[in-house]
Amino acid sequence: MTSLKTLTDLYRAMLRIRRAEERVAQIYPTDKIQSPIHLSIAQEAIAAGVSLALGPDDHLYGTYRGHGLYIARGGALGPLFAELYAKDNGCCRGKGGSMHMVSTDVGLMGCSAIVASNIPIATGAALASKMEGGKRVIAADFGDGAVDEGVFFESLNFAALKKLPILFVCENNNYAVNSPLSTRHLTTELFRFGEALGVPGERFDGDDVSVVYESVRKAAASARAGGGPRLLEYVTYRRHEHVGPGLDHQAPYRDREKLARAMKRDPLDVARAMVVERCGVTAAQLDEWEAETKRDIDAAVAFAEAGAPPRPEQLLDDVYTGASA
Amino acid sequence: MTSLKTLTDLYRAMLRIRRAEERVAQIYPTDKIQSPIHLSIAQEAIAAGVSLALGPDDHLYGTYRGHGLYIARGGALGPLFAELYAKDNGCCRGKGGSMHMVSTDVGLMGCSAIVASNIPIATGAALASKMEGGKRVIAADFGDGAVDEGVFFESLNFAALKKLPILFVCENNNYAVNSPLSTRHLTTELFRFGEALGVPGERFDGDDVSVVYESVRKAAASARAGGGPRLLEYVTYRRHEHVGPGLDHQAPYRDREKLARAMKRDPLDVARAMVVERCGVTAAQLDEWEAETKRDIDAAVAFAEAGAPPRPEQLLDDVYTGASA
Amino acid sequence: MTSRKITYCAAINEALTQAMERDPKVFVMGIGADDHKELFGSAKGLLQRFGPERIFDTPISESAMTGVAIGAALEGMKPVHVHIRADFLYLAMDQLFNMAAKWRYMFGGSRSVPLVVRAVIGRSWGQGAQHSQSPQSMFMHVPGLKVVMPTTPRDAKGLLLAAIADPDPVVVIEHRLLYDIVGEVPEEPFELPFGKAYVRREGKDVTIVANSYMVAESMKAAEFLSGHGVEAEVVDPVSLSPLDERTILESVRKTGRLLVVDTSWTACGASAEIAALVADKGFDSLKQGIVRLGQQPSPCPVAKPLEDAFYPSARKIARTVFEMLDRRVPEAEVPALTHKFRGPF
Amino acid sequence: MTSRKITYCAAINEALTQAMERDPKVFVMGIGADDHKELFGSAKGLLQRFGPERIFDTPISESAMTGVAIGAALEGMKPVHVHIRADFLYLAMDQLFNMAAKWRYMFGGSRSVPLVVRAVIGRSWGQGAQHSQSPQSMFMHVPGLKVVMPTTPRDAKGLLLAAIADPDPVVVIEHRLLYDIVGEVPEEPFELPFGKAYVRREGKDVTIVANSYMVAESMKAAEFLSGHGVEAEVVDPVSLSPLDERTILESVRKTGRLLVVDTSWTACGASAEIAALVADKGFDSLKQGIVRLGQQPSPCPVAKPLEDAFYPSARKIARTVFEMLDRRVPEAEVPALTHKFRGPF
Ligand SMILES: Cc1ncc(C[n+]2csc(CCOP(=O)(O)OP(=O)(O)O)c2C)c(N)n1
Ligand SMILES: Cc1ncc(C[n+]2csc(CCOP(=O)(O)OP(=O)(O)O)c2C)c(N)n1
Ligand SMILES: [Mg+2]
Ligand SMILES: [Mg+2]
Repeated sequence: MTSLKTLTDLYRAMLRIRRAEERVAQIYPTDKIQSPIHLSIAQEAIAAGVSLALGPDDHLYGTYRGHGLYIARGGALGPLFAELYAKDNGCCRGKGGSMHMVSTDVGLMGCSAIVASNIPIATGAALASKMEGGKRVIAADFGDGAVDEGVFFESLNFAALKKLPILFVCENNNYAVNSPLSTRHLTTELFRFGEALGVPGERFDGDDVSVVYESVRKAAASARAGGGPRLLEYVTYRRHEHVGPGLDHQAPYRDREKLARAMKRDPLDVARAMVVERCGVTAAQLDEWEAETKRDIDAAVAFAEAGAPPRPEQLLDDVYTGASA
Repeated sequence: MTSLKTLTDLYRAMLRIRRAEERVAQIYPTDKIQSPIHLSIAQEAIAAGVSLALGPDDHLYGTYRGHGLYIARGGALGPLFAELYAKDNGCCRGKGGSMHMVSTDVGLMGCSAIVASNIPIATGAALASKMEGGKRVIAADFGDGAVDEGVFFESLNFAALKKLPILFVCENNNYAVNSPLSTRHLTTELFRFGEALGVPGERFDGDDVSVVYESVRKAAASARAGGGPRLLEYVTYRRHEHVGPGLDHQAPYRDREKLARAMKRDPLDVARAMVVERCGVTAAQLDEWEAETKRDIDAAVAFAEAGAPPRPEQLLDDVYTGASA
Repeated sequence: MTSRKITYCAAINEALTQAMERDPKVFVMGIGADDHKELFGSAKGLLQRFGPERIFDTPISESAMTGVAIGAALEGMKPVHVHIRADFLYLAMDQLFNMAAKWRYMFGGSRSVPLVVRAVIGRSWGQGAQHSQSPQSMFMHVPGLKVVMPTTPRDAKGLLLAAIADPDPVVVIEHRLLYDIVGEVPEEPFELPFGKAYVRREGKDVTIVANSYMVAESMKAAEFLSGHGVEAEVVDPVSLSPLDERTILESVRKTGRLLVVDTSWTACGASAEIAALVADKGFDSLKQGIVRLGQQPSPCPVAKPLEDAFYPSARKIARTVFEMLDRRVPEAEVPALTHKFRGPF
Repeated sequence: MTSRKITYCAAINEALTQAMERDPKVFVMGIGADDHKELFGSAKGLLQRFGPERIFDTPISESAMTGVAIGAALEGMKPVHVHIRADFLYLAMDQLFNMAAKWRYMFGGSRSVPLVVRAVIGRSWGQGAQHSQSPQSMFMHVPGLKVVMPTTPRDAKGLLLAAIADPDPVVVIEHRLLYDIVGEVPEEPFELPFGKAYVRREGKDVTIVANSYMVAESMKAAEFLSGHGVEAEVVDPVSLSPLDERTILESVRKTGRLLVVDTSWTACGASAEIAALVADKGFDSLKQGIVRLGQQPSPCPVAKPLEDAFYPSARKIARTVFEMLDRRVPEAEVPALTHKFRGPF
């Protein structure tokens, strides 16, 4: 059972993601954010569960849908918004934009916009960890689209072979852009894709943050103890359009039934109900958290607005190490 | 049960491969064959079983270890030797060499020297077949090394998704160059690698030609009837060095036990015993087949020796269609 | 032939529609090919018209899907494999370079590979480092492939139809910022030849060889230059492999000066090849050194001021020409080309 | 520093040994890295000396293994990832171009990628189309990578040590036909700088810029030319990215003539870049057009007469120089360079 303190932390992380993403969507029409945004809305339970279940020295590698991980790990909100604004005070100094969240301080090593591309890199990070004793667990976070790529299987095979301390975390939101899983695979038990290669897998409810948290904790402990990799599939549903701030619930690719079910079971509501019921959190406390979150986001947006854009002379900085204007 | 006629055909195909490859190895030290040779010796049962179980209109795609398939399908021996000699009358007109056997007349569409590279191409051939009614079955023949490559999984996934008429034939000879399977995979049940993707697999004795033949026949019939792809793993053992004419039985990578077992059970001996015991083939008949095979090989070598090398002016022919000197 | 003005995107769509109508062996595949976004509109109506066997979505498996397209092509089909970003082609290089480009040759001419690969260059709105690349030079480097970069709607239709009709693998690199431009396009099916460059604007003072979206920037620069007494000739190779050497060399013979502008980086880029060509066969026409413009040597950044510094533009082209001619850059700056592109795809 | 003559292969081996001795973070990985063939001998003794954690075989998964090397590098290790044929790198382009080359930049400088990729060019004995490629130009095209092609045993050691010490991704392209050549190499560890070209032979009549095995062919040609009164200067860039522009330009300033010889195809090749460089910044030194030699525009064939026609050679280099100088090619033909390579690997 997840401790009460942890449950509230998880809820607060999720809340932070939700409100931040809502703010992003709200700002977006002003064109201040000129970057393709892939929101983590309705997938906060996975981001929060994974981020908090891992230790402070563990490392995560994510995708272009990376705001959630960044926030849940405790990445500073200011540099996030500043990066969306492409300012020099952004987490990538205005060079990466929305798709390339990074905050090595909190162990988010980088998010990549090429599907599955970070999976082998995370595997290499796990190799480095193992070479140094294996105490650091690595999480590769990716979508259900990533399991289409060969490099996913190659990585799982290598991780199994070398018994690497890595968790392969699949956020199965049923879609890759507008392609449902069923148009890309005959079979849909993604968690089984590593089985024959020696990577045990399991499928979990991705909308229940305590389930996510506990499953990651267990798998991480096992990996840290030398138990090797795990493939953890979290089932959720993408509520927003693939990219952009809006909803596209009328679009033909949508599975009406799954959508209706998802709309009825918001992971943030599920978490809120848990903290209220299990931890006895009061309405006043909830309001305070909302207010605090809002204050942080306001401050982050102000930070972004106040930031200067990078100067043209900075263009060639960091192409190579040490080269800067 | 394999018919007696078929059994003798299988044996004769295997014999032809063995004697041809022995001749290749014998010629090799003369430097007349300046091409990296990957012999099919001791893997003839798979080549013969697959080639004869498929119909005349079926298509095969192979690897640099492709002499066996070429011969078993009935490809003309002259152009094979001529290609090894890099002559203009070779099956690739001297441009491909040993690693790129081709004989579209007998359905061997091409052999590639990049590991696993022909697997998706064979899958595309199966897609083309399906678009035209699915009566043509495609076989992708590859080694145990190919299952390391991501494209193998991608191809299996697509074949399952589209229910393509394709057989994925894995010749598991325990080695990729000098790397045993166990240094490349934690698990070694290769036939299971497509299971979770919806490609049923099975493992067979790759040294018993009747087993190979029957299993391919069954799988091909199923594929032709719309039953979708199969992964067929044939277990054998590579007796020669990876590349070149010799043996390297003392090399440290060798599994002594497996080697000893393999040396005691030559697939050609197994097949010969079958035709003798089951079909009542006499010693005289066996000798006649040997003699006939030798005659054919002699003629093929003569064809190769007599062939002219391509002329320098032919260098740019066939880079593009219709472009020729 | 009757012709009317349509967009680049509509021209692609028309080419696909007509090719699929005429030849049942033509089919379209790619990630998202059959969804309601219809490949930015370029696949509009194809699903309804030709059904899911002839235009289909694929798993996100660029390498295998390229192999699948090659295999289907070998067996007589005519696949058009679409990538909404050219950056994703890096996953398919093995199949394209080791297989498609070499198949016919290494098997002594046994089979051709009538494959068409369409890939779109992204730009702006935060595409960033991984959604903005122009890999044409890599395809030009490897014999066995043809490479075209259609600039006008007419090119887009005529070259796509030519690519589909061609027996060999052709890589068609489109530019997202060109999708909405409008131009005259014949209604009937027609093919434009490979290896033919177009003089987009005549001039006597300097030759600007530019491709794809860089033609738009160059035309804008040329207009401005003209207002200051400099007549630039703009030559668009369109077909990069094979390359129309003659048209380029003839233009340089006339002007004596060459600026090459490519959508990608300069190092070993298409611009290097064109410069090297002229430095060899057109040397005697040259009055001065050949200048190249391309992306600055960094990954593509997101912030606008960096992006402006990163990409070649009408402004930079005009400045460069003034410098080449040793003329003072006039006070009135070249207006920046404004592209309306907004939003991620 | 004491130095002695050792082979190119031994020099690589010595660099690896010394790097692994000095820095426990250095490790070697690659297909067959730990087998008894020891990567053509270049990994000799490493397994015995450093154990299976620091030199290991990998599955045949070029793409993921490249990612693994990148990830390990990001986390502070110093991987050396070896490919026995450069052709296999086409499977790893996504990781190399989209990830390794861009990581540091697109994350605003957060982490460097101290990755070394070693890849070997194959040639002859029927390597054929898929085991003979030289993809250096593709790596030169993409900012964020460094690319070197060691020619001498000294380069092989000094540049590999420099590559391993470098914080950024470096692609080291070796040539199989150079493995047995012998040259002076210091015993102690030392690093050669990136971006420094070497004048392999001085001359006043023509500059031949050549790399890797093409240096051997060029030296042979230069010797022959010298016997006929033509003094060629042979410049070897060694480091292709960054490129030592100055040394090349200075040589051309002296000779006024340039022939560029590269191991790969000319179109958008390293030879195109060098020609374009000189056509821009060295134009005023040039007395005539720049000529390039490279592989003929076809996949690599197997038959010897075709192979001879396919590759640039001392003979072709000498002929080309005579033609450039408008001199009759002398009766006595340049003897062909004989390489002893025999057998597949
Ligand atoms: C290699 C590659 N191919 C195609 C794309 C285009 N693309 C961007 S996101 C995406 C879908 C990925 O879906 P999934 O992995 O499920 O992640 P989600 O967006 O659902 O979080 C695709 C195909 C890409 N970025 N990279
Ligand atoms: C993509 C690629 N990587 C590496 C190689 C080098 N190589 C040639 S054969 C081979 C082993 C393949 O083994 P397997 O598939 O089992 O076939 P076998 O030789 O046993 O028939 C390797 C690694 C290659 N040809 N292609
Ligand atoms: Mg998804
Ligand atoms: Mg094998």
